[in-house]
Amino acid sequence: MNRLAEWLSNIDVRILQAGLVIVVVFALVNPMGLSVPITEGATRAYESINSLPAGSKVIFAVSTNPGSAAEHAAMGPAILKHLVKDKIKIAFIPTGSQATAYVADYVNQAKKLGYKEGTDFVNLPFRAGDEKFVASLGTGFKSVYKELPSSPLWDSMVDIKSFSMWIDISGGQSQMWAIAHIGDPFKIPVVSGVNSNMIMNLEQYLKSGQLSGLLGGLAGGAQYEVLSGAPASGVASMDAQGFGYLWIILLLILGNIGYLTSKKAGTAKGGVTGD
Amino acid sequence: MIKGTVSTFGALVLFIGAWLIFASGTKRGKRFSIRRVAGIQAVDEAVERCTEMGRPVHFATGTGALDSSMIASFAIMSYIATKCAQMDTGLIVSAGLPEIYQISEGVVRQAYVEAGKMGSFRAENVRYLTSAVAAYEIAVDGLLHRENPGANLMFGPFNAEAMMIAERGNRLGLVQIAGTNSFLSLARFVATCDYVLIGDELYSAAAYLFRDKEPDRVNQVLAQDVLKLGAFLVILIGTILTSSGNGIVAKLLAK
Amino acid sequence: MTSLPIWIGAILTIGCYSFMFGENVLYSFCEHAMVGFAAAHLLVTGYNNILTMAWNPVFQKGQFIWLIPIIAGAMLYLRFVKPLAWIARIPLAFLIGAGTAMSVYRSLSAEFVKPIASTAGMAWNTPNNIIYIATVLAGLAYFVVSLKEKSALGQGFQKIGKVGQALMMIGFGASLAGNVGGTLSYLIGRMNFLFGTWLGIIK
Amino acid sequence: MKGRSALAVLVSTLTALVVFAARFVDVPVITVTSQRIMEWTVVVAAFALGLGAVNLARVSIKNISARRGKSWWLNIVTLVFLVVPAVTGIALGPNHKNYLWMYNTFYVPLNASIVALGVFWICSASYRAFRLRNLHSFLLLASSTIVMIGSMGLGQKYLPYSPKMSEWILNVVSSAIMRSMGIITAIGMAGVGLRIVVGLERRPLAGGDSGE
Repeated sequence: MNRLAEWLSNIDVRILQAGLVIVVVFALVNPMGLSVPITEGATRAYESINSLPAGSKVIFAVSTNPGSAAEHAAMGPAILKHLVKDKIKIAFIPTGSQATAYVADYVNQAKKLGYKEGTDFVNLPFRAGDEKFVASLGTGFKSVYKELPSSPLWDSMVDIKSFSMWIDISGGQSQMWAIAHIGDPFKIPVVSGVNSNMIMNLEQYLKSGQLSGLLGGLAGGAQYEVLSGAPASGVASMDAQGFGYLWIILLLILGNIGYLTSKKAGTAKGGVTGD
Repeated sequence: MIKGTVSTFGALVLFIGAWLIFASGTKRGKRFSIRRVAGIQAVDEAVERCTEMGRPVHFATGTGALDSSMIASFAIMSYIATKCAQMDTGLIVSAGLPEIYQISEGVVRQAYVEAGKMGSFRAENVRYLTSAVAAYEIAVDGLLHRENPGANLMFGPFNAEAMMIAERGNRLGLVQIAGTNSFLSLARFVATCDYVLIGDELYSAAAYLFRDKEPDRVNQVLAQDVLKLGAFLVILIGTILTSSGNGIVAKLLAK
Repeated sequence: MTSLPIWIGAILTIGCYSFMFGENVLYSFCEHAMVGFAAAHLLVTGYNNILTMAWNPVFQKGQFIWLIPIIAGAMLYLRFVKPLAWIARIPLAFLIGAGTAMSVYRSLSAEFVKPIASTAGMAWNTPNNIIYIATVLAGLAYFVVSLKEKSALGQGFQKIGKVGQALMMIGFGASLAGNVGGTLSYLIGRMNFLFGTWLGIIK
Repeated sequence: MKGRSALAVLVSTLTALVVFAARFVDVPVITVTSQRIMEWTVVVAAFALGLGAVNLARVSIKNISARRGKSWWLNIVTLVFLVVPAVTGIALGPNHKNYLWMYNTFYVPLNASIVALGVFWICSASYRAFRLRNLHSFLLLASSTIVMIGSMGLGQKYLPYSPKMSEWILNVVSSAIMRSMGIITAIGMAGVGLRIVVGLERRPLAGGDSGE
């Protein structure tokens, strides 16, 4: 028993890491089509966006960067498709300097879905300043975009109150800027799509109503795809993520079997104060 | 007043007011005290253990920006450096950003001077590694193996490197104490460290350690405590009133 | 048919993953290339901003007021000129002042008053509400450091705080799960690229 | 020297006061001034975006000319990947297809892959570092395991209650504790912010000198 425990706690970690890759790739190649558990945040995001009347205008703020792109790969397109289907007018705004490439992607997708620049959506350029920039959109929407040419849609966007929603796709900071400087003061609903490690911090704002929807990472995107009845890349990746979780849980158990048995034998290294 | 900002303004007035009252108290020579944060004891024990084993102490700052948590961490770094100087125990500091490195060097040097041990200060033991996460990890990993420290203390704005460094220190059986205000790193630290200073505790600990030298830090912590206790009371009273069908507190706060 | 960018992307991806076999030249190359490009991208977007927001209004439309931020911005670069480095602090102070005002306002309104108002509006009626309110109170109690340790009130707060600390661990656990999920999505993203876009194994 | 710091503090305090006041009172002079300040900060912040590039170029060139370190030639890599995209982007603009091609071909896979290395640390930490050493680590690991099981399809299929449990942790316990921590963090941020504005905290401003 002890030798087994010792063996279990001495596996070369690179084998375990390779195992994770194999498990994930296996699940990607052979999807099982398991169901996707839906969270309250995703349901509320879908319902808030679904209840927008046709023709209303929303801000689609993106601060995706290559690092977080995999987390936003499903939710962005899923929301965009839903907006186009419901004929909502969109103002794309990059709120992070690296997001311009991703906004360009969304613009191409919107065009493919039949949206026209200037009447159905506008593509606003990046502005530096982070929180200061978001705040200045609230106090003087057009003053930071003075050089933009006139178009029917752009002319109808007078100030921040022209919009019925702020949709924020980001790594985990800009939705707080949006809540504090746009959502709360101007009573504009904020729907936030974030990296999955941020949903726990933001759940409380969903509860207080400062957020009208919350999507967490790839899983959040998959949930939105299911809710809007258009399964795509997100749902296809969910089996792989599940298998990855399973692998990690397995490692947790393995590592702790070794630890607890060696602790019983009195060989484990202890800390100073362990509470 | 713009509608909806009255309560925020009230909070601000309460905060600044409390701060000013404490500050004027300090000016009149009054010394306020705060509770000793439990983590400080753990730090003491770690340094003592290193001294017994004759191994150095390792202090990592992480690769994050020079923010408020790093400023509090400098106070803790200074305390550890003083302790190490007094006990003739080596201290190695791994700094991430160039500016954090510069300040760290000054902080450690000052601590050695004040302890009267300038002779045993080694400038090369405060190291600028790099601010790129993966490269910082590699550098700390090599350092932990080469220098064989007895304790791994991690205070500051940690990013993704928290995971790897804490894991490596854990495997080497080091005493590990951490403090940061990043929720994500906190989760990783709690799972791998012996003691963790959670978020705001970092500031309280820093204020406690420097209560004599920089009493304005204590005043700040006290003023913050007024807001904390205020929040506690408002929630307690508010929920009791709401339970009895009186929603006045939530209504007032929406003003 | 896979194109050149996909091949480059695949080679760079594998280069980064080669880090798992220890530090090596390929990985270092990738890392240095990334650091360089990241800085270049910031420079490019910044330049574009200055051009459209300030430079063109001044030199095409004659709105000379925009010279002020241009001069202030240029002053930032004096930090590289030793004797004049202190001048760079002034525009920096301007940025920090505006930024801090924003963040203090956000902290006190959206992250302090609003959550308190939301909690105060709850009632001790359902089991979940009771747990919720008690958890918030216990969490707050943990961070109170000014009450006298010996007094009954101080001891009470410390005891409630201990419970709060334990409950925090549950919150951190949830955060950790989110962290695992996030990093798994990054892996999935890369594997989709390698085995889907590049090799065409994933449909 | 003292006067210089005082000037910086004066600038930051005045800026902060105007911007801050505009949030609370509806006085046209303040609102307009604050709006102007915000527009200007966007431009000044845009200038700041280039600081990193200039600093990186300086350090790289210095390292190359001094042949510093055994892998000094890697600085040439940094410099090439700094200069070529920078020149292209400045000449053509950040939305030009040639610049986006470079960005998507080189930067995206590099950044995404380096970030994706994180999962391997999680992997080795779960095996070697996340120990049930005390009540706290037990609570932490138990809650994270429940949330992980609850958010996967396998969990829903074989343990039908797991999504409910996970949702309960997220919506009740975790949400409440994060609310209290959020409140505490907000107080701390406000405290530090006020210190900076009134000049008690000089270090962030002193950072302006650390060009090297």
